[in-house]
Amino acid sequence: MSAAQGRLNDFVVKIATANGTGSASANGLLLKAFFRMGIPVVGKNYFPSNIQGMPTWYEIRVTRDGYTARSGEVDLMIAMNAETYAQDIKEVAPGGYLVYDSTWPRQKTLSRPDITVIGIPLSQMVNDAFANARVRILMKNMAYVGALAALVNIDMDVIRGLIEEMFAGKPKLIPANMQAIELGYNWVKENTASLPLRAERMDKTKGHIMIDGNTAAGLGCVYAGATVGAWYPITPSTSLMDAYKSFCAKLRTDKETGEKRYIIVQGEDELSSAGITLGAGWTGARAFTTTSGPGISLMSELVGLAYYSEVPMVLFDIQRVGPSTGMPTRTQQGDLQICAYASHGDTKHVCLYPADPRECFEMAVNAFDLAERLQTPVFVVSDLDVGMNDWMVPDLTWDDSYRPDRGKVLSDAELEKITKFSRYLDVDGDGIPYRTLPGCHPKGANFNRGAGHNKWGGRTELSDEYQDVMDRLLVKWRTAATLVPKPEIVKAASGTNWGILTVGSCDGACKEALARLADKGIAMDYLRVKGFPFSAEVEAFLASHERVFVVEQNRDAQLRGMLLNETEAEKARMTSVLNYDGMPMDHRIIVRAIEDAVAKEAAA
Amino acid sequence: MSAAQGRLNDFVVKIATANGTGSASANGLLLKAFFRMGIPVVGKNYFPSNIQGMPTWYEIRVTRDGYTARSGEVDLMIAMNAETYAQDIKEVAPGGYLVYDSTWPRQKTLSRPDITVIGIPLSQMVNDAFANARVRILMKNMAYVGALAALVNIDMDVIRGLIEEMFAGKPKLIPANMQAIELGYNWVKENTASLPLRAERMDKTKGHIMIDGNTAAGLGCVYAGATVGAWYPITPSTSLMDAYKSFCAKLRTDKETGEKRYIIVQGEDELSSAGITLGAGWTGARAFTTTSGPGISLMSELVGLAYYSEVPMVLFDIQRVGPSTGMPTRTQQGDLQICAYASHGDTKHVCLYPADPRECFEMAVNAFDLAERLQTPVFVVSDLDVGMNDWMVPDLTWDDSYRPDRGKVLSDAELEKITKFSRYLDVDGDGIPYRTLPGCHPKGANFNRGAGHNKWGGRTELSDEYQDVMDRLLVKWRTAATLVPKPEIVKAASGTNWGILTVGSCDGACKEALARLADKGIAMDYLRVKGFPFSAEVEAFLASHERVFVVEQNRDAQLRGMLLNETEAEKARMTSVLNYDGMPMDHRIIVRAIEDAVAKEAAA
Amino acid sequence: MTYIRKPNIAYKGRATNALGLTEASYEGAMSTLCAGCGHDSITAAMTRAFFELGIPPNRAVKVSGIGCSSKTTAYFLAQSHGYNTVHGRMPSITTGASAANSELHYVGVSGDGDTLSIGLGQFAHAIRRNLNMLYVIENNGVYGLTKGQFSASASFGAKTKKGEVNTNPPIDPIKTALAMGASFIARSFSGDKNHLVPLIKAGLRHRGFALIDVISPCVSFNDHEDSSMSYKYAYAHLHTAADLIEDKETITADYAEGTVLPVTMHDGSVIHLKKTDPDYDPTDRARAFDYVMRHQEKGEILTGLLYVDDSRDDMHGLNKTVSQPLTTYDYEKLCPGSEALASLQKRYR
Amino acid sequence: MTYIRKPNIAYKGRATNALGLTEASYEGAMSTLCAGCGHDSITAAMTRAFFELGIPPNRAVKVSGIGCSSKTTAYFLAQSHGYNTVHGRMPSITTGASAANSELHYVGVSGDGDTLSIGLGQFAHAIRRNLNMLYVIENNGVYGLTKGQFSASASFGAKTKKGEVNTNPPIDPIKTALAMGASFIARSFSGDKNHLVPLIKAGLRHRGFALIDVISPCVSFNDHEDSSMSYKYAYAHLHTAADLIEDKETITADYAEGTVLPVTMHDGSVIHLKKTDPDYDPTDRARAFDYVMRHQEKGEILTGLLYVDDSRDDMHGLNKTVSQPLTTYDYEKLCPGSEALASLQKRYR
Ligand SMILES: Cc1ncc(C[n+]2csc(CCOP(=O)(O)OP(=O)(O)O)c2C)c(N)n1
Ligand SMILES: Cc1ncc(C[n+]2csc(CCOP(=O)(O)OP(=O)(O)O)c2C)c(N)n1
Ligand code: SF4
Ligand code: SF4
Ligand SMILES: [Mg+2]
Ligand SMILES: [Mg+2]
Repeated sequence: MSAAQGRLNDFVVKIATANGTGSASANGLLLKAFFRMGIPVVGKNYFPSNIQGMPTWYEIRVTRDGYTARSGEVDLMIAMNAETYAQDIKEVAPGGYLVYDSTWPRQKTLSRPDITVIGIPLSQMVNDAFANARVRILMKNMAYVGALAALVNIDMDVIRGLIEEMFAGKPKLIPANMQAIELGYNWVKENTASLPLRAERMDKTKGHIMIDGNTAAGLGCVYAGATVGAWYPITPSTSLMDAYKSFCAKLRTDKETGEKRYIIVQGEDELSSAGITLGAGWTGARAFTTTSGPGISLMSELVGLAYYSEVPMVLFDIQRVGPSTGMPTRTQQGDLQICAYASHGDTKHVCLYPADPRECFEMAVNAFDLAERLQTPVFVVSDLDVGMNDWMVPDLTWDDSYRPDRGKVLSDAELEKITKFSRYLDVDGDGIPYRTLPGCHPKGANFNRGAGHNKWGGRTELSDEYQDVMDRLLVKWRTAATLVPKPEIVKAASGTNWGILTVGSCDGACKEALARLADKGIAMDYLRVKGFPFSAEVEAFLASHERVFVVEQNRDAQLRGMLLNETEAEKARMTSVLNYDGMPMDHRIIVRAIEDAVAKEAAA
Repeated sequence: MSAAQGRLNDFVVKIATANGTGSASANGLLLKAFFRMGIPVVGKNYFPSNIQGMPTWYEIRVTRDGYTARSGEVDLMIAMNAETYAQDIKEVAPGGYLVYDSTWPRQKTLSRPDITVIGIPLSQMVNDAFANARVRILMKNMAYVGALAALVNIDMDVIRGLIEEMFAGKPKLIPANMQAIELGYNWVKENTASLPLRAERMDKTKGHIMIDGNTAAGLGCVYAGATVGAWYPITPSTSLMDAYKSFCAKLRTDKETGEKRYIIVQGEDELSSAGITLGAGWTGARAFTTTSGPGISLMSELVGLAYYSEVPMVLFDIQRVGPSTGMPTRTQQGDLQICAYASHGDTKHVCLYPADPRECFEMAVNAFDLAERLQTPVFVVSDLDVGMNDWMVPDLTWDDSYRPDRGKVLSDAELEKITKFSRYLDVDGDGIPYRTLPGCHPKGANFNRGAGHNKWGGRTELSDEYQDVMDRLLVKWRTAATLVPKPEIVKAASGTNWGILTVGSCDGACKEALARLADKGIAMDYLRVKGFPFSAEVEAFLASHERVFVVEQNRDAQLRGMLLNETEAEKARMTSVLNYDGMPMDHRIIVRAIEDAVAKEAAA
Repeated sequence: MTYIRKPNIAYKGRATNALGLTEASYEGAMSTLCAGCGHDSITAAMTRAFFELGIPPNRAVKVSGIGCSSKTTAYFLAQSHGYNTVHGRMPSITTGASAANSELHYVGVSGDGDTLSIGLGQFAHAIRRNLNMLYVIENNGVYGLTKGQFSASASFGAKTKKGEVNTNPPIDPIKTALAMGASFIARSFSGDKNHLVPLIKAGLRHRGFALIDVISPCVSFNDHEDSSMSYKYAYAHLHTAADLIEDKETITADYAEGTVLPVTMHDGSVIHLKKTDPDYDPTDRARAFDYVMRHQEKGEILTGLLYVDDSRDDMHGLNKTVSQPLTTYDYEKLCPGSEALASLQKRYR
Repeated sequence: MTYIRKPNIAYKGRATNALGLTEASYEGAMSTLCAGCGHDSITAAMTRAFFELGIPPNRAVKVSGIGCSSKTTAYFLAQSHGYNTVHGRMPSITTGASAANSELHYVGVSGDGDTLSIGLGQFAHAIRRNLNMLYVIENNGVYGLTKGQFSASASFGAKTKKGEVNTNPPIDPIKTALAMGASFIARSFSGDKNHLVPLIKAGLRHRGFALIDVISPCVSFNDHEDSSMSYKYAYAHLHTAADLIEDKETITADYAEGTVLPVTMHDGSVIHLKKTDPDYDPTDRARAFDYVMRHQEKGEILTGLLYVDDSRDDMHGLNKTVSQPLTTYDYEKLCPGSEALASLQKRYR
């Protein structure tokens, strides 16, 4: 679609700057400005694995239709970084616009006839107005905010309001920042017309918030009643524990005594943070750890211990691009299989797959209930896109009648009654045994081990006793399939036996693809997996669709592999749509794949 | 089959003793005695994860037909351990025999009408003959050797010969040991008839040896020219590095100076031993590590680094029963998938699957060639059964014209010629780039990293550059499929479209099952996977058989899962036959499964 | 604590402790270790110490890694929870347990391999957090369970039974703990129960990380001639720096001036150290390090309470955690509720 | 070594070393670290040290873990092989590299997080093996690359920019190395190139494990007021215990008796230590430990070559490996051949 036509509240602005120049707050301000004008927005941050100086980009999609994925196109590029100018100008969609700092001449060789290039002397104006070097850098950011406001017609009152909130603490700074904004704003008003890309107040953001998934998940851990957080810093998971910490500082700290109703332990590595989480879970606390791919690899042995000795623990894997160190600041869904099967021997793990920050909040709570109910590790498999980008989601809500499901934990009173406690007996036929907590009535004393054990909890090297426990774990696995959240299913308006099946952060792009395909008369049903093991609905969807496009963000079709392993669905029905270049999924990839398939069918 | 009839050179003797009583050498002596009489034998050691005092068993299958698996039945039990008497008597096949030490009364309650029980006053005779306590314990073992010799008619000259070799170092001990043997031998001759289970010289062991897989693999590493061994002790892999060490002590140590042409580093843990192996491989040595399940979990992160930065390393995984610590002295094939996919992100690893000690020797050599040719980690996925039990295999042979395949390593001369070296370019179209070694010509200087990199070897965070390398790794993966050893395929005498597909140590049981099924008129083709990725022959076999029974030793059908992931074969064709109780596979399990299937077909 | 199970058959006499329990109430399952293994003596000392301190068995928690030593947690305190975890990770798992429930008595049992090789990092960081636990290393210089390879505590030049020579210098748990800043550092010998039991009791009473490195010979793989971890060698080379005096009565003038050092525990109680060497000061870290080295150079095994500082905060004190165990906290006191959620979302608009 | 690439444009003057190379031949890629980061100064010192020693660039090997510090191996010695591995595993990977090729010069670059947290066990065991390498810790008290969390070297009570307080005592690389038995232990400051370069050179010449802990301020996260790892704090609290004297000429009477200590290296050459404190003895481990502690108690950062023993065997010496690098050994000398195979199988019949 050409960039110029009918782009009211429907366009993408991308801002290219250098890391550590303070552009983040300027970009956040722009995002919020659209949001407060009532226009749905999507904010994506493409930052380097570096602290200062490397190129970084922020992309704002203004989307009246409320899409939640990136569009994949850039209509207006604010090219503040000379280093990436060549790459940035290439990226602008035909008919689009590029703004650059005309204080310095740009490389003529890089001009493009099919876009409009607007040079604004930002540095010059700012340098004339401000003396201090650091201040000049920051004010240049504010200047492009002003310029953009004028170009796409952002409400200046909204901007002023945001500036006032931003500097509520240091009101002295407000005039300077507004001055910088006006420099940019006025220059545009005086020297150029505003663009066909226009923002106009609407009413689509009420009852919504702009939040990232890690913040929401951290908040979820607080509401779930988690008291022990163990972690080792790693991008992109760090902000999750940071959020838990700051929420707890506010909400879980005694005002008078300063005593904490939580404890966060920064482990010396991931083996340690996994061990701490496991030990706390064994002792009866709701405990969690936050990490990313490399951490999962290191935690594998302890995850296997938790699986086999049946101890609850919650692990958040905020996926980034692998293998190995890979690209720590890019997104991918490359850990689907390691989370599902981590550790040597026969092991399978419960996983939850949030698609946006609201689900991060809800699934964080759910994860603790499932871990304690099932006495097993539960992974919340998120990713950098969901975890660190800015999403517009409905307000988070809370049911005050919620109480944690602590699962089958025997109380001292119950222990008094029974004659003998056996740790691994399947009393209820659901494959879930009863457990006791350290410190309980001595009758409940239990010796836990990762070595071979029988259903009474004793050590064994006898084949049948060992197998008995392994088989019961499969019964528990089937129970888990009935407890994990059911998939999201969207039926096409008209009946179809083709479908799209996906997971996590592909959701937005898939839904946009469904709409585009519908426009083209291609009807598709939709299923988004929310949990592993797969619930019956997933099996049914696969059975009832002759052709299913499995959309995921990794090279090796890991979700498809899991479906092959765990369902009855035959291979021939499943076609992979893969994107694994580190950029969040966009609908065009999916649409293209499905159109090709349709074309092939026609040809055949 | 009943135990008593026509059991000439075809029966199973099982000896039950306590750990640490020195029975191992007595049992080994018995095994060798049959072997030297020219009769094929199978020796299986069922030992506890304990150093002294716990029950342990040794099983000798005398098999004129030269089967290599356990039969699953016991014809003659030597029940020397009162603690396990109840369990041992149960295990004897109807019509079988049990020998016990009648010095002490046995529990009458445990008698069985359907077997013959023979009490021999072993302790009494030995105590009368020998004074020293420790000596008495050892001599009691020799006494049952003598008794068994008389019962099944083992050639006493062979036994004497073995005793003389055993004590060649301390000839003084020979008379005492022979005396003890004769005590048992004579008592039987005087007090009871020899059994229908009879041994008789034949000529089926010439050109064969009795050896365990770990010893053979250690020897293979010596012959492959491996110079760096890094490890951390873990059952059942320890004896592999022990073997490498003792062979090197003999064959790689300068007689005069005592200088070593190898170095073995006992790491502080598996993360360290993996790192040492990786570092040595990167620097140009043939390096390997030996471990078992828990070690693989811990090595995962470094395996991912080796995969992505493309460094050769060889890992021996001697599988034991998982998950977690599991049963360290029992066998299983539970690490098939972790070896194939270890580490976070999109990773796949080359695996070799030895089925017997001879293949351990050959595949050890092959593993280094593949690792260097493909510049990637190669797993030799063995197990406790192959690695630690005593197998009869054809002599190991060596082609002196063999030279290691060091793969695409650029020499200083070659570097002189080129203008610029790029580490990750696919020059040859096989997906395998060229590498250089530290210390080389400066033109070959290379900066290796686990972080995102482009085909020139530079660091990148650009989507297309990253994906380019990931896609090339898939090209390399396809090349690997053409280089790994082709599967063993055995066609049924009569044509059939049913087949058995298996891996590693299931081989013997499968082949015995094929014979038994043929006896019953059920013809089956056979394929044993020897390497991963699967070669074209595997694909073809699956395509050409309408029903394939996938036989493996784990709960979750891991091999089947890999076939689903990596081949075109549809699920419906593959039926799992699983055994995961820690005992080596035996043919009965397979025969039963297939007979049931046949019955069902008939019924349907 | 009426519900503590009384032993059916009462042996070892009827002696009972403050809780009216006999020592049998503190015993565990039958040991499966080799006859004569030093570890079994430590197990007996554990039983005795918990019995004498009168700790309710169900208020104690046993955690261990993997190894013959780590197996021993099954052989004492049958009425306590125990967790035989994975190799080298006992410290982190105990850290989590203690984080969750600060009220229980945590005893970690490990081996020289489990602690000084694979577990060294976790050991050091548990010390750094001053985790409130008793950490016992059953130190035999070898990997017993894997059949006798050298561990990191094997002395330089040590020989295996087969005559293999150890070419690496040892890592000494005591010097390591001193360098890492441990607050209670002791060494003992499994063959000397009278010496070991008081140390275990003091370690259990110490607030923070209490390390006891116990030389515990492996009769199957490291008790031969020219082993520096054999019973024979230990008996010949033990040198006690400071003994704990159990009953205060015996603290009389018959101790030379300055040889008895009173150490005040956080609970106000006092333990008394009888020093063999007057100018040795177990409260001076640097001098302790020096003292330990001097004796090592002489091939001596220095035993006793070698360093102690009971004044420091433990992990929870440093974190300012509420005193009530987090595991027993009502959910109502942990969940901020719907109103808080509504108001805190304002900043996301 | 004619084939070492000469820099096209020769700057910093034409000064050349023994190999006829200018310093530019020892430089690396452009740094991507923050302007003012201490690590960049260490990078410069590395370049200078290798240049002055005249080590052929392609005979050097750089290995690092993960962190801002670990990135720096890309910023010097562009003509050497380098491996930026994974977090905390540099020591084991360097161990393997050195095992394979004993002839190259190995320099490992790590951070305080990379070494003292996740990598502590590997660090300690590389020391134990006396691995022949130079190990540099670029120590800033924080995790720079993950945006400023406290590392294990952060001092007790230290504050982050945001005002968060560190509640854990630090792990001191120097005391740790002393306890683990390291054979060359030094500390320096990234801000003092003249002090650092000679230490790097001495460390490279040392046979065995040479540790240099370099205080290297993180300007983005730990250079604020009340940071004990800031440039300001370092300049104010540096205390040099022993300096290396570069040219022997200057060793004259103008040094007070006993203040100059000659240390003989394994290659027979001698380095001279100028001691600020006469009765400080960098060859006595226990006294070094004491000395370091005393100064720490005063809040001083003790710099210089704090302990050295160049007499010990390195990993290969202890293993009795052939002197020729294993990587260059002919396969014919490694494979016993078919006859040996036939004969050794006799015992399996
Ligand atoms: C991850 C892992 N690696 C290796 C092993 C094998 N293993 C079991 S016990 C042990 C060493 C035990 O030595 P130590 O801690 O000294 O205990 P000891 O048996 O000497 O009392 C090892 C290496 C394991 N169980 N897990
Ligand atoms: C296994 C693993 N865990 C965590 C991380 C994230 N991470 C990257 S650098 C770093 C710490 C670096 O700190 P330091 O070693 O002190 O280096 P600095 O950046 O301060 O120079 C961490 C935790 C990682 N890359 N890998
Ligand atoms: S092997 Fe050694 S440590 Fe293990 S039980 Fe036997 S004596 Fe004890
Ligand atoms: S963050 Fe700190 S350590 Fe990292 S580059 Fe910047 S200043 Fe250096
Ligand atoms: Mg030990
Ligand atoms: Mg740091």
